[in-house]
Amino acid sequence: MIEMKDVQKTYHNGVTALQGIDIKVEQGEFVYVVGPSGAGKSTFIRLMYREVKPTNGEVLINNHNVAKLKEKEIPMLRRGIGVVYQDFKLLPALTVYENVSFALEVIEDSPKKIRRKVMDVLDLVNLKNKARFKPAELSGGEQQRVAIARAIVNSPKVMIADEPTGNLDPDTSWEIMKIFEEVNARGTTVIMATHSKDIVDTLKKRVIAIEHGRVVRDEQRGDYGYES
Amino acid sequence: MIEMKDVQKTYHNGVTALQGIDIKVEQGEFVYVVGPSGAGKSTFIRLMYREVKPTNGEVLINNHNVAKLKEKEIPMLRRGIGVVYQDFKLLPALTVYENVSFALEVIEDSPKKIRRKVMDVLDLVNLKNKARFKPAELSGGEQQRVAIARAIVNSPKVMIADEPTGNLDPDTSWEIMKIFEEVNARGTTVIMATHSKDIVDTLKKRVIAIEHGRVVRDEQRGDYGYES
Amino acid sequence: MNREVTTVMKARTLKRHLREGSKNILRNGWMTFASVASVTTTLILVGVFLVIMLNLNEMSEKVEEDVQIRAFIDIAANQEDIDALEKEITKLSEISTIEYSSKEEELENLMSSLGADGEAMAMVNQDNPLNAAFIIKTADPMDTFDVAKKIKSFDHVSSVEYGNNVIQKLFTFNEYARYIGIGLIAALVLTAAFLISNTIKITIMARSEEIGIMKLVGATNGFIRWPFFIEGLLMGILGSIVPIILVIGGYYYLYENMKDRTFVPFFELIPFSPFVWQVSLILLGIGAFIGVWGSVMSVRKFLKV
Amino acid sequence: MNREVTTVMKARTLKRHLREGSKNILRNGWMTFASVASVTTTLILVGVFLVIMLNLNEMSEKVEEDVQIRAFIDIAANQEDIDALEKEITKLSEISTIEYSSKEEELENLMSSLGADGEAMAMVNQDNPLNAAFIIKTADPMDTFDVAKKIKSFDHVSSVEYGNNVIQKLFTFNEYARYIGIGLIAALVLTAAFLISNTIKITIMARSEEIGIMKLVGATNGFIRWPFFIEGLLMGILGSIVPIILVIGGYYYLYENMKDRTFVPFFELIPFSPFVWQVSLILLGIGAFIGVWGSVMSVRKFLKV
Ligand SMILES: Nc1ncnc2c1ncn2[C@@H]1O[C@H](COP(=O)(O)OP(=O)(O)OP(=O)(O)O)[C@@H](O)[C@H]1O
Ligand SMILES: Nc1ncnc2c1ncn2[C@@H]1O[C@H](COP(=O)(O)OP(=O)(O)OP(=O)(O)O)[C@@H](O)[C@H]1O
Ligand SMILES: [Mg+2]
Ligand SMILES: [Mg+2]
Repeated sequence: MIEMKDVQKTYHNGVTALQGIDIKVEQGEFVYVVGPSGAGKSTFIRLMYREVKPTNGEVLINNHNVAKLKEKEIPMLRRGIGVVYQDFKLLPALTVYENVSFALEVIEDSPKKIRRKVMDVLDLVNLKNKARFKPAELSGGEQQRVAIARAIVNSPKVMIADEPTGNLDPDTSWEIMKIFEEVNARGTTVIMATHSKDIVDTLKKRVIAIEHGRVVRDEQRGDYGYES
Repeated sequence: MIEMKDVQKTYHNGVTALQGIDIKVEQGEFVYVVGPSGAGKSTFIRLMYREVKPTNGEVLINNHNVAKLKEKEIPMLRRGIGVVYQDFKLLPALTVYENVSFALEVIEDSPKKIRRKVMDVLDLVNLKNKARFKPAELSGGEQQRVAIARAIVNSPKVMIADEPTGNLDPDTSWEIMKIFEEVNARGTTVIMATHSKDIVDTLKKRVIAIEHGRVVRDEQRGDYGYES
Repeated sequence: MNREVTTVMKARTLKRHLREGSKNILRNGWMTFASVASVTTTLILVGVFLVIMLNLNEMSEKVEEDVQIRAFIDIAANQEDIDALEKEITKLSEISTIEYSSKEEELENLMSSLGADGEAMAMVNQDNPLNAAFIIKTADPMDTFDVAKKIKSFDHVSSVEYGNNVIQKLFTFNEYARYIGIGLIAALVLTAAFLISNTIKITIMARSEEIGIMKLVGATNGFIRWPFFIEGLLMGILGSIVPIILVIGGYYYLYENMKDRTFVPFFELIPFSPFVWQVSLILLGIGAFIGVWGSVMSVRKFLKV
Repeated sequence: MNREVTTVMKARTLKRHLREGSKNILRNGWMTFASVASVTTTLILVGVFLVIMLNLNEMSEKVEEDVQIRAFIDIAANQEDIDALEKEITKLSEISTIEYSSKEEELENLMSSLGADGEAMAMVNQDNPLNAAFIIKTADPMDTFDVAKKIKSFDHVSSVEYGNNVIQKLFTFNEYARYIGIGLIAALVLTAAFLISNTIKITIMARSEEIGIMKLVGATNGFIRWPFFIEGLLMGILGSIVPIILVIGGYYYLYENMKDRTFVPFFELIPFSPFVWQVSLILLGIGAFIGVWGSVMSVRKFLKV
């Protein structure tokens, strides 16, 4: 389903963030991506929805080479992937509600459906009462939950989350993980970059460890693996 | 040294983020601020360097009422407080080096001293080799470390950190905590909002727990206290 | 998953774009205000200029229409010769009117135009030394010189005159002034276009990050562009309201105050209606067009994310 | 800790501001470019206008200077009367020159100004019906009417004339045109000022978050404002380069091409130097001033964080 063949990514400033990446993730898997700060986790994730293009090698989604997608096909790719960005990437001028509904307006859902889906998902992340607030009026953890809501609202086939619990307290983090597991149970592939040893070691899943831009470990039901 | 007397903060949108806050922090203390997402930790912290003004009550720094500072006195207050913002607040147009040196240029340090201090502190957070990069070219964790470097570069009397390890792996987090302890050992008051149960429970310090805008616990050598 | 996005828009999506476009006007309050203010200022300038230039043009055309050719007929010419000459002149395609003026009429004319000198000369009336003449007007005053030259070569024409020196100077002067005027208007409209779209470009630049986020969330270029299109249109229209009001009000005031005081003969304003409506329409058109053009062009740059 | 920040700046800090201000020009590449482009366009417009208006003004002044009063002397007046009249006229403070013109000179004058008609009248020379006259010029052409009226009331003045009808019309026309011109220039400069500062304001608005961050890190308002001041100054200067080059080059071309072709007598350009240098200086001044003013004013708004 998602496959990388000998992928290398060198940014325009000459930093090689990834190299020699060969990985395959099947539909419905749940994968943790772990590794130290600056290892290349976010870059690894960005390749999948083509925020960045690989410098070398191939990234295949459903056997389509992502790098070769035509300009017009990219929106379609991205609509199939829900992403929680490490820096949230909320639209500052829009309210919480509008931020989440944007993902549905893009696929031209009916206003009625949009309303129901958005309220449901805001309820799920416990932000129903902040629907009319702007991102700047939210706490860090609240913003992160809006980003999560937007990522799952249109029931994507793939869900990618970059450090989705970095600004959340442990209790809330577990609630979010419960949501991710439910989403995964419905058949969605979940790929999650995280620094949370607690989560990785408790909810055992496949673990891909990246260090200095290379995959150094790839275990089913692995653990976080770094000593604290 | 830092004192809040019956402080209440209601944002312009009507959300009361804090109320009835009575707290005193002595010079040289190390304080964790914990609590669930949206509890009011960041607001509590923002009051100290006057990013926000209290709606009611008094915030005293060295017995000066922060709310009553004249416009011209505010820069002086802020220069004495190093802050790691939850959302980093790096200047996007400046390089890593320039972002850190900015805090020293503001106090009109000599160029030589600036250079030495900045390189030292970048070395400390392990970013010497990224000194010429722009924030957008850094990973989340690297940006966070730049924010930390800027906060400590001018050896402030008080250091405030809002979730400073949220985007860091456990190893790096511990390195940062070591730095904080050193800073604290040199007499700097450290106030740190965090969600890291690991850190709070391991490096035992004073813990202030905030829930729904109220201080619900204030213990010396407390622990994180929330079940995970 | 890799299908292309269909390009046919659902009605509800168009509605969404209209709503978003209008909302953006409010959301980006300060920026919008600054953009609209730019449009307003520029269009006021264009409006004032248009009114002045069009009026000056009208006036100078009127002055020029007064320019007539006076072809003096040889004293030796008999009635037959005169008739033949008239026919010949009438054949010239540039001619609009031709009129015969006898010796006596000519003298009277000269005397009245001379004022004091003329009165003094009244005594020489009996000795009238002047010739009869044809007074000719051309359809296009610009042809005056050519026609005069042609007529001069005809038989029985002793000499040809067209206006006196000053009028002639004024004529050339007017011609230049008009070219300059047209040039200025064109330059002004182009500058306005550039300035407005430049302002809008900057406001959109400030939102380039937002556009990037929209693309990441799966929005097509068209989806992103539409609200900007609406926003640009609205900004252009909003920006042209004040200039239009000023032009209408100002011209009304001016016109009402000037129409009775024709202290200078050719200083007469173009009638209020439909002139102001036409100018208003031009301003609205420039505003709307440039608003749309400025924003759509600027968005394009950021769609290549 | 609560001392006020001292306001005396260290030399190295000024150096730092100069460096930062210049760097910002590059850092905000696109925005700067857009701002500078706005300044450039606006100043080109102002420059072209200035040159045209100043020239037209000069020309119309020249035309007016040609306006002279002709006071015809009573035929009955003897030499003594004439001398007395001359003294009386000379006493008027508005007068700049006075000249006597005999009957014969007057006739010659009339004949040459009449062209063909004049020749025809050569035969009536012996019967010269005209009066002798004083030809008077006023220091300020605007005084012509007043002076003429006064002279008319003097003894032995049979009648007074000042220019013929068309010149008189032109006169009034020029006066209006000049007011309009001055009004337009003023409006244009103000508009330019507004547009430029507006553009700069938007670019700074886009950086309001940065300004907020700087304040949080402990920067004083002055510290933040300085680089913006330098940046505004540089943008203003950069923006005036192209307009200045265009004005100098364009005027040089025009002047060189026009100076030999004086096909219209009063259509004569103001000499190249020092005129263009003055205009260039004005443009540079407007650019620099507005650049600084625009950015400093805009920053102010965001310093209240
Ligand atoms: N847009 C960019 N341009 C240039 N270099 C970049 C860019 N993004 C990341 N890098 C560099 O690539 C490397 C890997 O970055 P990446 O964001 O993938 O790390 P990460 O594993 O996500 O780290 P973290 O845990 O801190 O988020 C880093 O060294 C970083 O400096
Ligand atoms: N600028 C603001 N304007 C309006 N409301 C705000 C603003 N900042 C925060 N709030 C509200 O105040 C409450 C407390 O926010 P605060 O940022 O202090 O929480 P927090 O404890 O830091 O949470 P987190 O752990 O998620 O960062 C939240 O409900 C939030 O919605
Ligand atoms: Mg990352
Ligand atoms: Mg917070």
